[in-house]
Amino acid sequence: MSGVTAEELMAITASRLLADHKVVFAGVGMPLLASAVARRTRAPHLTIVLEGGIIGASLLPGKLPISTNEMRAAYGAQMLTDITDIFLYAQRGYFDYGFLGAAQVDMYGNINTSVIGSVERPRVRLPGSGGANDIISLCNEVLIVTQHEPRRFVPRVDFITSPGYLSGGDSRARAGLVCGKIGAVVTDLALLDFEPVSRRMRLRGLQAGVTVGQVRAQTGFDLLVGEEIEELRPPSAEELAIYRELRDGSATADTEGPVVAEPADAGDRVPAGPA
Amino acid sequence: MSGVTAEELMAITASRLLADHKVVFAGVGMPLLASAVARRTRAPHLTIVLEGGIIGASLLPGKLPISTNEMRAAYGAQMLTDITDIFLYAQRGYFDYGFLGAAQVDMYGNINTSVIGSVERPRVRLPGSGGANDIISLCNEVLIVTQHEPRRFVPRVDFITSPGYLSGGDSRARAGLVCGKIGAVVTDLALLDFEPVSRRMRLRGLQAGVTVGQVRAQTGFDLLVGEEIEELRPPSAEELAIYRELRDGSATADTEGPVVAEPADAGDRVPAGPA
Amino acid sequence: MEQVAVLAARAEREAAGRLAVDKRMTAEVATALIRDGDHVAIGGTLYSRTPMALVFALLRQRRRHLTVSRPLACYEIELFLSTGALDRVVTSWVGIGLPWGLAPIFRHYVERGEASYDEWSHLAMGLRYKAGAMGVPFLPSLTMLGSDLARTLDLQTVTCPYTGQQLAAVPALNPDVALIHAHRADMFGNVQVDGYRHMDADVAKAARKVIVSAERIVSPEEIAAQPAQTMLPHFAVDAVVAAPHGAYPHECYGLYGPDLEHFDAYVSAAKENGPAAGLRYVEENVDAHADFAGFVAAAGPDRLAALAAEARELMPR
Amino acid sequence: MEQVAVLAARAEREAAGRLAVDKRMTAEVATALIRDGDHVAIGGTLYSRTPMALVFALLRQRRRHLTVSRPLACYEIELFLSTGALDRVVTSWVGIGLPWGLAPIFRHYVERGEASYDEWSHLAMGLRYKAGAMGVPFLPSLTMLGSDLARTLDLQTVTCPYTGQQLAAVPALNPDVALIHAHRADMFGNVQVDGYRHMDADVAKAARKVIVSAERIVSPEEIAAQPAQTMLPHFAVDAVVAAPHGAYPHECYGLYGPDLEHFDAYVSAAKENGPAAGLRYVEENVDAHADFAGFVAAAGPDRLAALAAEARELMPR
Repeated sequence: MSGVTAEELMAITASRLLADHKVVFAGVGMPLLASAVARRTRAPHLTIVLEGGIIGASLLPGKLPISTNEMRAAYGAQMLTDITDIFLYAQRGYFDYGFLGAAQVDMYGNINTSVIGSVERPRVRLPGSGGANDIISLCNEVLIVTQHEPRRFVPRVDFITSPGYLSGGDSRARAGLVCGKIGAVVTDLALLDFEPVSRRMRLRGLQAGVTVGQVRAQTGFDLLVGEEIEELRPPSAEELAIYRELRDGSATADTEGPVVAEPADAGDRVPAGPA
Repeated sequence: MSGVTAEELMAITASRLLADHKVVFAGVGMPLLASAVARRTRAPHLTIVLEGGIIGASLLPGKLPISTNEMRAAYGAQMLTDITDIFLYAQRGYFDYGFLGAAQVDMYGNINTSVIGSVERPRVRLPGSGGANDIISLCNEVLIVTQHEPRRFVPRVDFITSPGYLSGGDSRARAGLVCGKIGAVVTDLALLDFEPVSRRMRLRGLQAGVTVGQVRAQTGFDLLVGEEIEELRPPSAEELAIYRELRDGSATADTEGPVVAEPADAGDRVPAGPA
Repeated sequence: MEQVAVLAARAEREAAGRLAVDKRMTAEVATALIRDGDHVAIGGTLYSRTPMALVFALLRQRRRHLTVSRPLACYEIELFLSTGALDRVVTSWVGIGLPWGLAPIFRHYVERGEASYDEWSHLAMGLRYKAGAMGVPFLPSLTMLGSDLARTLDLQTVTCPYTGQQLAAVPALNPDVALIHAHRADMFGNVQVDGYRHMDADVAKAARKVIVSAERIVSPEEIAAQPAQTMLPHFAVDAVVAAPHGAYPHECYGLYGPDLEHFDAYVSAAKENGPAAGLRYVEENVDAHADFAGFVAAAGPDRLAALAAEARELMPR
Repeated sequence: MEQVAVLAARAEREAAGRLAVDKRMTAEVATALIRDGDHVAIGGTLYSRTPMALVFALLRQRRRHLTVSRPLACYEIELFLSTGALDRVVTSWVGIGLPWGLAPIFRHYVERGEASYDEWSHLAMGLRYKAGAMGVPFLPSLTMLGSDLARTLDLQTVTCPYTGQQLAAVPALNPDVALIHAHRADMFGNVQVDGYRHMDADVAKAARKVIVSAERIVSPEEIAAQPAQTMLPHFAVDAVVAAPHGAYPHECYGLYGPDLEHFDAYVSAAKENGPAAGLRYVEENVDAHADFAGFVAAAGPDRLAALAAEARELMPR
């Protein structure tokens, strides 16, 4: 039987957060896969929007787009418009969910995808915001999906590309960000949210077999822990089959037997596609 | 032989002010006819834009549109877009000329198409600005075309629907109207412009057979008179034939013999179509 | 000027949670969404693609204290006035059209102070809807500066923080309800329009509730066959009404021309009898029919065929 | 941040007086309009409808001290950097695309401080072009507030005079030259595009000079047959360049997919050899051919046919 990759685990966990009939603003890669899995499972009326100007995207299994601006992203769409228009829909409040990855995320949900080191002479110059800053500023609720590692979960991001709750409390609203919230952080270890007053990150659920201690060890700051910690259901065989069919174009994976998380691919620690 | 109506005289005089290769933002009625005559005579590369969202309008002779928003206005167009977009082209500086009529115009080129009397309890509630205020605020040069009567050429308009030079001097620019100018006023009696410093209306040309005294008698304020007063050529037989074919769908009018201005139709004194 | 409430409109949108379901209903059920006192924005312009089937359904309901806004308003305004439904008009121009002179019933009410007219420039109306559609409380523009329009409406200015340039701050308008007529829509409310779009996309996106009538209800597959023609996505629409000839006696691009004889008859009566003529028009053309299809049928097949032929002749080949 | 100069751009437009004439010319003649130090905006997005024939012509000229802006930038940025043409990138994102990781040559220059990167949000780039296209010095938005993007760029805020709401004032961008690739254009510069339009309409209208390449040069009659498809009118365009496959190896909606193998080869070399690989790419793919058609021909008919088939398969039926 085939194990479950960290990416599969995160995408399927995230897919369960998407309610039916809602509108999700998805980037390519995992967000798009998570959204597509949701549509094929518990949210058949979910509308997928892509920043290239695409509303109501369908997906050809095995031919997922690499860019939100390419023809494959437009396959089967209900509406094609331009990029700026799509973000203005977000600003009007039409998009229930936005999805973001993160090279770094801090305890207030601020995200860095710009630079490691200083902005003047960065150690690593990352691609930049793309639509990430807009998504977190404009969508009704943002889901952050990223692997759980200390170098990603940092006390203070090197650079706030995409503002979460800034320095906590009401600092987000005071900066003029009067819309949107950071709804959840989904990782290969846990599900987290933000405590309503301090706006600090808080553990809410654990992936199957993971302990609070393991999560703490992989988090570079002091994590709040909710009163009730949910144990997250592992991906079902059906979810995995759907995920893999979408990704690969056919149900290549053996989905029998118990499902166990494999170590996440270390790879590049930055999201290489525009958010 | 058929005489020349005031409308014909004004439209043909105005058509001669339009240079080839330029872009004119025309309303329905006389402005559209003047623009169409220009295209058929000395400005074959003139582009006609209509506020309904129409760029590069052609015209079916005898089927001129009544509204800038109807299908007849779109006949043969190069581009269809929306109304707001058209005005934003104007704001960007793409439209060389705008055309306006006037229920009242004052010595600074301010135009009233809103109310006769007070705005709270008007004696006559006119249709309103339509695009007139935008045209005079945004186009590079505005041509005002109207019959020459004292009740129209007033010292001070009851209401500034469309700002000309406001109170003269640099008051237009001081109000934030940093673009555009009022290029000319075309009437059935004369051609006028605005003196560059005071921005007061100034006589520049006379229709054939008209005297300075006649113009003064029909002007409700003290008119400046330019140093050189041009005598305007009467409409040629060709211009009249083209005008009438466009208006009526065939060259019905006898265009032989001398051309004499007939008394202008008194009619309604307000432009009934949206500017 | 109404209060600028773009954040409230956004909050309402977020909370409302439109469902992606079959939204087809009759014009009567759809327009029952409209309450006394609402601000109703009417799509199309002057006599082009006016959502007349929806306007008629609303006239039938004899709502009170409505505000109506439109890019340019035609005689539908006079019908609302004559039936006592309308307190305020928000637009840049009210008339019937070039050959017909001033709108007599509109004059009657406004000159007596029995209805008010907020007169904006045409672009300002466009920017008001656009700001509402963009989710911002104002948009900067060079229009309306220095005019008595600005003074009367208490238009504010804003200074560019980079250049110091002073601009008009055109306030957002978020109508309570928008009425839009389109060429095609699917049952979920994906809406397509041919030709120019007037201000309809912004009018709809600005509004808190959106009712769309369409000449044809089509399958989602037909929508997806021409996705760049889609003007509104389903999540911006609350109700879908099937309305063949739904803009008649106004025109619908490519499908039928305006019925100018109908206009002539209306204007003659309005000039002669004022508001009584407007009321009578509604009684005879709205109330007397079971629905809008009855009104259209009364025009007769020959007239409809002639208007369709006129439209075809004007289309690109 | 560059100075906001929307009024200067407007004055230039008024004074320039574009003629409605045959504007067809070669890519080399058209891109000679570009001067050292210019701000060049490149249309399309990432690897979609990139005006590659125009980019290649500009690369061939080895201009200096250019600023380049784009909605999202792909490896064309690395080619400008490798040939010493580029001082500054203005965009929201620079990379090759999801499977290829970070852009190595871009990193090389920016991490050494040899080129600068003004990083805006994606919407902010869209609004910068839109403000420039609208002729206003800024547009208000809720984006970028509170972020280090705003701090680094010294983004200003503006207060709504009606509501007191504080918004980002996104400054207008009026590039010196815009490069756009389209499906069709007539010789006067009426331009049509199929599918989504990226930010191209605003990019072009914002710019002081506009160069358009097109897959096909068509008659004005063919333009007028589908007037709602027209994205730019002739009076917004300075030069028209015939460029079949003019976005290759990037994609062009409905006509050909991206040549991902070409990307693979480029990225492998760039990762291994850095700027030297970028320079070599330009020598082999730009300089070595007499014109862009030579570069396209080198891809071979089989590859082009496969990319065309891939595109057809994805189109609505």
